[in-house]
Amino acid sequence: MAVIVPLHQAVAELIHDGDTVAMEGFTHLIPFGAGHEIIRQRRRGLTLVRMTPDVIYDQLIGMGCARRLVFSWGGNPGVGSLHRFRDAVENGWPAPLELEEHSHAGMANRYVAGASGLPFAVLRGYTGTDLATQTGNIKPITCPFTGEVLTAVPALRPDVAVVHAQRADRAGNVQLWGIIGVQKEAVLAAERSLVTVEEVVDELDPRPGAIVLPAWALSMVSVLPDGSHPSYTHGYSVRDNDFYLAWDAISRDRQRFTDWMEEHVMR
Amino acid sequence: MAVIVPLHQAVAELIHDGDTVAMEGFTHLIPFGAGHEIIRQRRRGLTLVRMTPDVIYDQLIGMGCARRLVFSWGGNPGVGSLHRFRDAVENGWPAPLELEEHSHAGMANRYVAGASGLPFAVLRGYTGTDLATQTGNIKPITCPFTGEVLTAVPALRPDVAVVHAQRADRAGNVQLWGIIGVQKEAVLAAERSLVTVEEVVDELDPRPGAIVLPAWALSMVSVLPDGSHPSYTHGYSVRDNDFYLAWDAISRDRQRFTDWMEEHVMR
Amino acid sequence: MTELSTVDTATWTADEMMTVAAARALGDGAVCFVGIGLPSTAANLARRTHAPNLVLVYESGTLGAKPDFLPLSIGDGVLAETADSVVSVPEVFNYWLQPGRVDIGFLAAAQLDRYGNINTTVIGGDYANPRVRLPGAGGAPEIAASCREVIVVVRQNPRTFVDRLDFVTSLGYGSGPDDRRRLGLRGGGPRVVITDLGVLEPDPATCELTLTRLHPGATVEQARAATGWPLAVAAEPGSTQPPTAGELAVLRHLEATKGNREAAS
Amino acid sequence: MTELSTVDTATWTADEMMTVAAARALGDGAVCFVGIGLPSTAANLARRTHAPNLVLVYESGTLGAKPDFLPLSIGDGVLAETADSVVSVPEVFNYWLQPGRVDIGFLAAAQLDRYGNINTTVIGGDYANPRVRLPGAGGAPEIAASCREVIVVVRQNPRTFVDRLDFVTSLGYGSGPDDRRRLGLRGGGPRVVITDLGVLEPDPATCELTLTRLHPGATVEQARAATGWPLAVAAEPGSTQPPTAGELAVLRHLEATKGNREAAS
Repeated sequence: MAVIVPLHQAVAELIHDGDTVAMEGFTHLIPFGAGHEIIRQRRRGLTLVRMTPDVIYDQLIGMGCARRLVFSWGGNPGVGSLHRFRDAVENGWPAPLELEEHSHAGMANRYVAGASGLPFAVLRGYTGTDLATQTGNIKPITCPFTGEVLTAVPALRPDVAVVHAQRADRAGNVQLWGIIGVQKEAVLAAERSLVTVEEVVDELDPRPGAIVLPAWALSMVSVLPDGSHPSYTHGYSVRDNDFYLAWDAISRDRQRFTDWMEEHVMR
Repeated sequence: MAVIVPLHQAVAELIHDGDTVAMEGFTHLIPFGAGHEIIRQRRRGLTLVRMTPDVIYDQLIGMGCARRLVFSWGGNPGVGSLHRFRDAVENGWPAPLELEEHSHAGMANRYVAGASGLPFAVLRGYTGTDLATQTGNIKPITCPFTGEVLTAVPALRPDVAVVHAQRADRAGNVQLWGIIGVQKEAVLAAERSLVTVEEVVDELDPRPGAIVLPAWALSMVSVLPDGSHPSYTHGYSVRDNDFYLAWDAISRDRQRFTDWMEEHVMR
Repeated sequence: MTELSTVDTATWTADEMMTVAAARALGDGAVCFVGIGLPSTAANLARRTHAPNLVLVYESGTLGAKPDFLPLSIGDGVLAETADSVVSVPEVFNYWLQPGRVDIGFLAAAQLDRYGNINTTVIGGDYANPRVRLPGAGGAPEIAASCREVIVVVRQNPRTFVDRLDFVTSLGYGSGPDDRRRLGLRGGGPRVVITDLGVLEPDPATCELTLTRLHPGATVEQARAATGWPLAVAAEPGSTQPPTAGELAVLRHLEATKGNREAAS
Repeated sequence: MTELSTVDTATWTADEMMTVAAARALGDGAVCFVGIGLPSTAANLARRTHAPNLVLVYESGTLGAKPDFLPLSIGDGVLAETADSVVSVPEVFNYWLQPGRVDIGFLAAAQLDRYGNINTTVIGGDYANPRVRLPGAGGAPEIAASCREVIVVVRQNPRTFVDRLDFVTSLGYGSGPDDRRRLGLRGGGPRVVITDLGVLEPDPATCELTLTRLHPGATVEQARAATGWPLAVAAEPGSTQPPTAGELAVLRHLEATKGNREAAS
């Protein structure tokens, strides 16, 4: 049953060194604020899971929080490379980063399997590609009825899922709308969960396209207005594209990156 | 791409003798009107698929339309038995009815597999029950990662899915809300589809809880106000529980059933 | 709402006693997978008495429904209108039931054996040519498999409490204490069987259903006579507290306004 | 909207030509799986010129998005606001892409070989220690596998058009005409590769990409020089019609108002 607590407390209690952490949000609702708190609390050795590691994972990787990345597309959307991600993979800075790489369809289905309490998912995916040569987590599976060979991927079961949402009620039920991505699946797949919200309201009046994550399926909720910036929260903020563009230059240089993080995140 | 046509034309063009037909609607939005048109057009040899065959399937079975039933719960909800279903199974009247029987979870996942273009689905289901002894369509499957044994069921791929919905726009996009059941999956699993709607409107303004079936995923839409009666259409009608209660007596006796159908459906 | 002072608390029906006993078995805050009929009545009774935070999940996909009158079917509009969330039927089974997020599942039975296994499929004859064709499995096999615990509510008589099921639709403890683990089932199985005569609970060692409590007026002899196998009886069976005036008032109001939006207070 | 008379139709960039050629490849009413960047621009250009009923599906789960200005990312709010339906990411891949409901998928490439296979993962070194780490697969492997046909849009140069990929991220025709069938892929594979120099299409017999059309000003020699394998050339390559004034006007307006809700007309 969800409890509503301050962010620093939620991160301190839910996320430990060495945990597998999935921070989700498909362009929309990326939990930047929670990610920054993880960086401030100097977590180490995390396995970071995310379909589209973008600037928040670039920051976590560059600040040395991550040991391993499980992902399907690692770029700065519409801009180009994630330089801290590349520096870690290409040059091992600030530490080597182990990769487990999938396709979007594979990752999405791995979350679905996790949310469904199944050990694996089946899809038509990866066929003919080299992706399966780099991980043991992509295997053939034969349909017991037709004999057709498909692809199996194991369930994702993060220790913690972190997402951002529009709002919660006082009981900790969470409501989100707009592009909903894979957040419900990530939360339900995880052992523990943290949802940051723009605000707490008395009543979650129904809204078109909204989904509700019931309080009894969540661990902690923290109020964090603008907690998705520079991503956005539909109905509350717009995507700060200038920041995404600016990140390219900030993140190209190790020192400039470190200075920026000290200035804008650490203090 | 959906075309909007009169019901008699839609049924004549989409549903043929011997077809596998899935009419879905979980208590809510049961497509009674379309079912009656199928009876009036005297379709024969149908394989009827439905999680909860209720009064509409009792009527189709009693009128001799069905050869086979694929289902997970065959009763008159809150009332008791489906007497025409029982008479067919217990006594072969008006014709023997072959059964393929599943659990709700199994049927729901069979539709999901069909909608997903997969030949089978995996679930934790049927374990320790006698259901698997009566059909070859429940088989064990081993997780290629953990070795755990789960259950596989084949995809449902009906020739036609028939559902009822609140409304469509003039392009044939369909909107439904309230209890949404397994209708999207049934429509997407089927080769062809027919949606009856309460009305056609200029604009499908967004509504809380509503889902949209895009016109490009549908075959035909027919306008049929109150087409779910005695089931109901959230926002348009309420469930006619008196009818469900009355059906128990009407359907117990073969002659009374036949007379009732002649009087209320056939003419 | 019926005035408390007008409730006849001296008499109640066996169904009322069963429903009250079932309601009492639901702890506040529990997540409960509710079928229509007695389980829905019991869950709504509990929510209006000792368990205001009971979470009702109906297999129609309504999570956290808070109906202000008793629904007539598992898919009544009032469930969608009052739910925290309405999800698809595949979602309710795959994301909510299957992973073990539901604390308590309710099951009924046409036949029940000493290990709490249940038949709701066919009686007599064989499967293809049964004497009686019952509705079938519905959600029961996976409710029985996946809920943290199961409550079975069923009238006790020799036709129902049988030595051997004609068909196993939903698994209780199989043929003994190790079967659920061996089969990989994650839920705990039947915690309690509530009948019109009393309450049966699985023996901690053997999992055999044992009469542990009698409702007011019922006797061990009655229970034995109503059971198609040699019934195990606890050394000192307890006694169910009779329905309170408050429970009966709420229950009768719920029943009287069933399906009646206008009459709901 | 820019006045037609003010559009300089005498000059255009190679990217404009690519985008216009890609837009023209989209038939009206087609369902198109759209990535951000040039594909999104081309699809929105097509929807505003010859294909008003083009259905845009973005992998963020927006089905039938009708943005009134160019989105900056695949998940911009305007896509959700204007979509016929917003579904979850698992749903867009499982219910919409995987079963083959999408007519046309767009792909880009960091490396492309003669059979239309694509690399967007690593360049140089080996997988664990690459010279250049690219973003990776994203939705591409399943777009390549499942769409009825694929359009690849990529600038033609020897670094990109390589004899042998460093990594196969998304399959074109594998090593020849039978591979897709043998692997059980349901989509048709790359129908056309649109570059800044011209258009390549798979040979009907061998599936090898063949230069079938040149953009205005480009030559076969340029195309050969820009290709890292001995390029097959059609007997008589056609010529792409230059962008029309109308196409350029719409395209430049779209680009000028990208991400700008207020500037959209």
